Amino acid sequence: MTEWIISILLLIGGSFVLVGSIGLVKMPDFFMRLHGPTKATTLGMASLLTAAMVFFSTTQAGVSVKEILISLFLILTAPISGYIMIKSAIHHKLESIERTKGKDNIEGDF
Amino acid sequence: MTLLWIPLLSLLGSLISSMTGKLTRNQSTGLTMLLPVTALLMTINLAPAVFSGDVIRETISWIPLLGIDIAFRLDGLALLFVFMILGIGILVIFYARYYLSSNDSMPKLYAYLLLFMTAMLGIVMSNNVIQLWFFWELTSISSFLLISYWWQKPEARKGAIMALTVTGGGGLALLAGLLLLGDIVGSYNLDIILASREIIQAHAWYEVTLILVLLGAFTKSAQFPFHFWLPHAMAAPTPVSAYLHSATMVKAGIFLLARFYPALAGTDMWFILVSLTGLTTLLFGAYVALFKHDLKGLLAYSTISHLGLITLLFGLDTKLAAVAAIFHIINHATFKASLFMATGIIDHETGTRDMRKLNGMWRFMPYTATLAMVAAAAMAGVPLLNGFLSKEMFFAETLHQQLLGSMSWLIPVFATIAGALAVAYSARFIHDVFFNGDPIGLPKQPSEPPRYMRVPIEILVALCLLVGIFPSFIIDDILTAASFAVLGGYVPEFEVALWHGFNLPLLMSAIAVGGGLLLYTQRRYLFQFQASLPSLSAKKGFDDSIYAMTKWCQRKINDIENGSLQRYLMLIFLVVLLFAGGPLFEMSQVGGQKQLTPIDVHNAMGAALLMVGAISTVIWYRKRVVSLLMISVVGLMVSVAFTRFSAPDLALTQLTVEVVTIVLLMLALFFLPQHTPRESSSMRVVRDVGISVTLGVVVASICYALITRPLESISDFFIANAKTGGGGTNVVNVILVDFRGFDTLGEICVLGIAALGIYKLLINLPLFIPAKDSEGRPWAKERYPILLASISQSLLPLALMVSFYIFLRGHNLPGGGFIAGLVTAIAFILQYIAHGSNWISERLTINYRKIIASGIAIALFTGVGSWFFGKTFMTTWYDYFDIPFIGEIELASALVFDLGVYITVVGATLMILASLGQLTTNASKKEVKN
Amino acid sequence: MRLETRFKWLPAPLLSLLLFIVWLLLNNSISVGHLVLATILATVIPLVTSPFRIKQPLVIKPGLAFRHLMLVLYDIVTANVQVAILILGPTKNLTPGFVKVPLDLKYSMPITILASTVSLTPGTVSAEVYPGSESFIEGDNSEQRFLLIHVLDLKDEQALINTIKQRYEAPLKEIFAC
Amino acid sequence: MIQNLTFLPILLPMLAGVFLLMPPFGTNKKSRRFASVLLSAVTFLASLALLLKVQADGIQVYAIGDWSAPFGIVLVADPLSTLLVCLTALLGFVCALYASAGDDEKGSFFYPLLHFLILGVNGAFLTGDAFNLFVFFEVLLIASYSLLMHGGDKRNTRAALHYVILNLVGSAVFLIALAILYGVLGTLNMADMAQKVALLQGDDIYLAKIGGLLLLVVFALKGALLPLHLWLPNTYATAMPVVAALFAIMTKVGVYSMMRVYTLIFGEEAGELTHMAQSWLWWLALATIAMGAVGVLASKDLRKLVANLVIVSVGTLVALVAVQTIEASSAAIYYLVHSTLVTAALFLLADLIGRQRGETSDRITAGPPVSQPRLLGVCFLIAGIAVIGMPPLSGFIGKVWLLKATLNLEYTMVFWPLYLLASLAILLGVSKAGSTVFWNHKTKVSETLEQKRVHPSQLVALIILISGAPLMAIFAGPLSEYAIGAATQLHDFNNIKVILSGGQ
Amino acid sequence: MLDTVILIVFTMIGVSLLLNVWRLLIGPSLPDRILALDTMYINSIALIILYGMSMGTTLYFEAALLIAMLGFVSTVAVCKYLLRGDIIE
Amino acid sequence: MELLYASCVGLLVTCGVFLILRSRTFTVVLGLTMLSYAVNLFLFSSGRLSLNKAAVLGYSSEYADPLPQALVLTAIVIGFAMTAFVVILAIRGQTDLGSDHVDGHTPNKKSTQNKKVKV
Ligand code: NA
Ligand code: NA
Repeated sequence: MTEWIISILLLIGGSFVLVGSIGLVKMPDFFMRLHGPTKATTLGMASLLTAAMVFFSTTQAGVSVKEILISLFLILTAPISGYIMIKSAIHHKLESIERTKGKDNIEGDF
Repeated sequence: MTLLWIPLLSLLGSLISSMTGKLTRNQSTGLTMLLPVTALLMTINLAPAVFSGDVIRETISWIPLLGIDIAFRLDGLALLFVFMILGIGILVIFYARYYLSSNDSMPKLYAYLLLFMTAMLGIVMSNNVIQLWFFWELTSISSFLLISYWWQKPEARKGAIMALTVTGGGGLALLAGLLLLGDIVGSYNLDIILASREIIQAHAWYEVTLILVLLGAFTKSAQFPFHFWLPHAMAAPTPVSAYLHSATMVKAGIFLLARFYPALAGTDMWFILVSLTGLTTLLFGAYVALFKHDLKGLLAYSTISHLGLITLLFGLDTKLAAVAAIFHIINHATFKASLFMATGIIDHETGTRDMRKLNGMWRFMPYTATLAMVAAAAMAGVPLLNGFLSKEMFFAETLHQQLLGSMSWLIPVFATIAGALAVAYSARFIHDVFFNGDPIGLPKQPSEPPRYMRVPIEILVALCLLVGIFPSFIIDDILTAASFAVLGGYVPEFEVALWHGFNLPLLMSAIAVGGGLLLYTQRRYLFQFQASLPSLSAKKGFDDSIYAMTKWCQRKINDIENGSLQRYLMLIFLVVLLFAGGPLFEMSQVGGQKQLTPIDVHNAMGAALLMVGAISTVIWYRKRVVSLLMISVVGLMVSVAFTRFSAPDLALTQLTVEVVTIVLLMLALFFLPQHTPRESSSMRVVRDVGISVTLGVVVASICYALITRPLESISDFFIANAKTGGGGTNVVNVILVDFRGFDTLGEICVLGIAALGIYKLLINLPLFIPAKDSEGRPWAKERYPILLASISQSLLPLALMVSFYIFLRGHNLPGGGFIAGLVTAIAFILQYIAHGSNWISERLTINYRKIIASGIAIALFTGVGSWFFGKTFMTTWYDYFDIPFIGEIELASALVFDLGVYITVVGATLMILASLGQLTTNASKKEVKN
Repeated sequence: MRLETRFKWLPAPLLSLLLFIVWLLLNNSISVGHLVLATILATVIPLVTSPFRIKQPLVIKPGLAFRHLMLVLYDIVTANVQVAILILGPTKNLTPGFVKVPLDLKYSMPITILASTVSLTPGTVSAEVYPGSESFIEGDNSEQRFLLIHVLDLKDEQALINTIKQRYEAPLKEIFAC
Repeated sequence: MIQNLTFLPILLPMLAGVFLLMPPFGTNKKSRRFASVLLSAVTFLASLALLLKVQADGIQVYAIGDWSAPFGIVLVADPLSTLLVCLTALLGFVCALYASAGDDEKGSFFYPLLHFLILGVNGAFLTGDAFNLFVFFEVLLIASYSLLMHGGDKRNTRAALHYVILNLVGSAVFLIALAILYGVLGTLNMADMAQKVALLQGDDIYLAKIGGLLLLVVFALKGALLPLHLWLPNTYATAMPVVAALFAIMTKVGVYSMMRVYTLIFGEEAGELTHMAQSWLWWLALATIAMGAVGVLASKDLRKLVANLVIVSVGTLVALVAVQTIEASSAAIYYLVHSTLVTAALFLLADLIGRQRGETSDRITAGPPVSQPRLLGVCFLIAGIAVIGMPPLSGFIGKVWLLKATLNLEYTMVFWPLYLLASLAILLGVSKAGSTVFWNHKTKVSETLEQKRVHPSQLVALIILISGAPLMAIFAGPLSEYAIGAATQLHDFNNIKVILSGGQ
Repeated sequence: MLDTVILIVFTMIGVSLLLNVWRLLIGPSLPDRILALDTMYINSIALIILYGMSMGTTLYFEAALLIAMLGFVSTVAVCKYLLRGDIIE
Repeated sequence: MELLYASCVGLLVTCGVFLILRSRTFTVVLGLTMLSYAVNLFLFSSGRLSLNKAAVLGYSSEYADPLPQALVLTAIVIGFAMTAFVVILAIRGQTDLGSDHVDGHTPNKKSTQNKKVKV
């Protein structure tokens, strides 16, 4: 039973991570590339870590829950690193593809 | 202890006279003369014993293990020289008192003179050849000081250096020779050496030894071609010349020939080398002397010539020749000393020594003139004077040799020619100075010198006459004793007498005198001929060669030390390649016996990533930011590798260090240009690639060779004792804080010192801040993005928590003080990035210097603590305590030590970044707390 | 709303609670020893780090906060599935866009939380907060603030703005009572 | 305390370094100077006490953490290492004293760094563990980096940059060498290594050889042996002279390590690898001597001159190390002490002379006269005679000794002429420099000011160093006994058992 | 079964790492590369966790934890550099 | 796998040495960092490679050689200190000598740094 849970969680996590990285390569401009890693990867990691949690709690003596911490850190930091990266992208005046709406919402460097 | 006192007294004299600066000239002179006179009296007291044929010895142990002792020895030869050194020395001191002008420092001259006297006495009385060399070199040093007495004059400086270089060089040769001699004989003791002639001359090194010793002798006694320093030594005050070039310095060389005559002489090599050198010097000196306009110049070259004569005599293969040599040593000393002094008077009274100006001095100083002329006559070898006698013997001996086989008749011929030349320059000295019309533009109006200035000359001239008229009466004892020493206990029948009847030598003398006078009368033709020759100055030659050599050296040095770091690095890498590559080829096979572990997919992938990272770092090294990102891939992969190969502690350390390094490099990047210009030629790039690839291959093969071999190491001990001895289950950490905690102590010292050094480098360094980035964009306005600021402030407590956790578990599980410290530091770095260093320094008012110091101190004192339990430094202690409700906890001194590590790491890291950050922050010079 | 707690020794109760839990998580244990240690750390660390905290409104309604957290977690999951689909699907018919969301929040911490939530949920990533930190005064009412977000596939701008404001900003305003 | 005597030469400088960073010394100049000089003096006395103890009870082995060799790190105090420790401590004391005249304030942390440098050097001399040697090398290096920049100017920065980068590469090589040796021998204790090397077989021998040769690279770099000497002249000539004087001991660390490694580990008993580095050492040393002599003749200022003299001394020492006989080693030991003291003295002298010659500084050209010609002149004369190797000072004994020790070698006929010519070059170079600096005056007006006169503490420091030359000559008897004793210990393979058995 | 699953996921992570490197290499812009690196950090966490699971040991957990914390810091540092040049001002 | 490991080390050495031989301080620093990676891996491998044998008692039956790990840890720390110092020295060189060339002066003066303003 637990083996199933673990396997499923692992597969979900792995595929999300993969999807994030695919997005990183596939998307046409930087701003779109950013979405993959900041979201998909976060969730992917979360489920991988949950898998690990279940795994170690069952295979080894006592529950192992500290993997939650990693997820916590990722959830705290991922948005901010995304934010700071977009900031620098905007600062570097990276081109977003033409069909991007509301480019004028970007205020110039302030 | 009398022997020892003789040199010692003159040494003391040197000290005393150097302290007579306050006294009057007479007092100073008196005091200075006191001790040498005493020494002379002591010597006279010893003389009878020596005359009766025994040798007085004294030895004090100095460096027994090197066979170097303080050993003195007084035989006939030594006695003769001691008499000359002291006697003439005293006269010179007396003379100098009147010679020196009031603005010349008398104590200085006296001190140097007596120092020199000491050295000479040491040479002649040494019974240990190393000690002999010791004093030999001392004469070089003290003569350097004497010659450079008037150091304001460039010729004095040059003359001194020239003398020092030539005689010093000779001295080195002599040292080599003496060491060889000592090695051949098995002792440096002179007695033994003199006694083992057969061994020496049979030994394979005899020739080398002989040449080296002769080099020493010839340089010192100004033999051709080493003569050139002597004329330039005339820059010294005349009393000094009178001393150095009549009785002492140059005679030291002659003494050496005499001293080692028993041990080294007797072979054809000796005869050929010595006699030919002597002959050449004799003729050369005599010839050049004729053309010197400077009185002292004339005397200098005549000295060279006479030294040649003596040398030649030592080179003639007859016993009597040696006797004659010794006899002439005495004679030359007396008349040459008096001549120098006379010259000194003339110089002193007229202010010049130029014979073209000096004329008709007879009228102004008849008395001095008489003295000078007598002495000159002795130099010329006129009958009734001592010079004549030795000259006779010399001529006689030249007839009794078969050196040049069928050409041996050449030597007497040359001897006669030399005699003639001697007569000629003596005649010039007399006529040109004292007669020959009126003086021309003298600086001073000449007159007789002060009465007592003449006394020394009077004494010496008297000696010339006495010896010349009643030779046997005056000279026999000392001459016999000296010859006895030189000829090794055998003295041939000889009779120094005025009249040997009509014989060949007498005829030769007659020819010499006649020819000499003729030469002098007809000198103008000779001078014209000489003028037509190209003039070559030894001094110029010497200076030029020194200059050329210096320039050559400077060129070479500039070529080699061209200040190019790349070259230096290249050299290192090449040497490494050579040393590491060489033995690699000697190996039968690189791979070992250990069976290999198969490659699995994630290792392959990790390796791939690592390689890609490394290569692209190199590819993009001109785009610095990019290369930085690439190298951090490498760093990440290295730490992944550490996890893969069961080294969690290393992985953690690598990761934390990685981040701090990146931050540092980012800072560096800001102040350094962001692009690397294209500089190195493609040729060079190819070369560098070649070297680095080869080096890589070599290291790789060594690494492969290592890891494919089985290893039994001391590590099992650590695994076995980690828990029981160190009280921890994380063996790596136990090694770091216990088994090899000493390394860790040193390591945190390094870290602390680095921080101090970095602060030192950066403190109020005027930095230029780029206003735009490499693409010329102005920097963003927003300094501290809001979201970043607020998230980092909530991350700080979490990070501290984690670091505390890592610190605490370190002893039993991966972690420990260092990693914990870096995690803490990084947490603060994040604050620095998010809020800037002012904001931090307002809130974090701690002094990093003290933090570092206390960190190291804690670690150190934990170690010292074990002393109080009678254990050695850093002997750790741990125990388990059972606390109610909480349960068993472990307390270990290692943990305190690790705390020290933690504190040092935090302090050092923050100090580094704080001082860097402070550089750019607000111009208002708010200094970072060091 | 409140910026200060009643007790000096407990400047940030929620943080302390978080730390307490984190310690137990790290050590995978709830032994008495660790409970004691956790309590100590949970009180000491906030005190030590308090100088580095800019005063922020405290959580007034923990219950609501928890419910909001659960909601966000749920959204994260759903949003990620959508994004995954968007990524894997053809990119040519994606219409990305930048949207400026006017903010009622006045303090940096709530704004940060909102921005993070936005970044983690529907295909949106927070890009900027206007005006920037240079002219940002905590709790200042005078100036209208905006959150610039990048949307992976922008259909209806106004709808998106409304969702964000109602679904995420409003609860935060309640939780922090600001 | 007495049983911990062996540890004091390491503990005291570390304590000193730490204390001097703490209040009141961290802030108060006067107290810092006083404390620093005092502490360095104490270190010296402790080292002296250790030396006497070793003389009395023989070789001392100190197991740190009570973990005996080969598992733990042990300090080994034998006659040689303690002698060098004393020398280091003395040098430290002298430099502290000299710097207290004002040089210490030309940058921050002078005194702590000085003591940390002493710590590193003493550690390197005393440790019996190869990796620990590396650690102490790094300690002394990092301290030297910082000291090099003390009161630095632009030339100095460049030299420092080169010095640091080269030594970083050197450290990398050191680690690789250690890795190889550990990977083959499975131990880090040098005595244990020596034992294991003898038992090697097959290809392991060559791996060990690589390790040993790479160590040679490291030591050659530290000791400034050709062709890795190129960093030295500029580094020493641009460093502040008091620092350069202190550095006089650092090249000796390299030489000392060569002595240890190539007589202990790869010495008589090393089986296949016996004397493996000997011929390398020998020829490189000869080249170094020649190079140094050329440099001496080429030098344009006093400090460069002295730097090149250092190079010559290194070459001489390494040549003696290569000879691998007790006599040669003892000559090396005597010469090492002599050359260290006299070169240090010359650096200080160059500084004092430079200060008194205004713009001309220590350049070997006509310039203004020094304001204290007699004092400096006499000092220079003494130091000069000593370094040239003329009687009556220590130099000539060293010269006689080393020539004696190199007699009857395969290559004596190469070494003697080379060495004697080098001595002649030094004679010429030094005498020319001296006569030019002291006697050849361009400008009559001496712009040397009153405060440019030698400070008392500088004078004392200088005299302490210079008096070494006559004293080493007068007491050459006992000193030669000591040196030969030390050399015998150095070559005595049985010491390995002593070390491994913890000194019993 | 679990081992095979782990192996599969390993390969997934591996592929995504390679994708990251690809982006890292081709860029084109600096932010792109930074993003790639940041993602790489996170993916390597996954790698380590998986490794821990396959080996059945928790010894490598802290490594993962630190990457999670520190990857963020270095990303922030690089971005701050791009924005302001001076990262500690 | 041993071969793979060794060649990784070799590659790192190659890249490091090449970078060290460049003429600009920053590149040299990169090279030194790379070289120290190589050296650390090399030193680490002197205890041989072992999978899942971390030297933590009770976590496996047999253990990897802990000694090289400890040595590498020390080496990493020292290397970090040294790198930090040389980085700062490079900055100092840039300001003192006006160029980031390792010899303090560019052979050709054309390589101009981007425009500077004094703080
Ligand atoms: Na005339
Ligand atoms: Na540790």
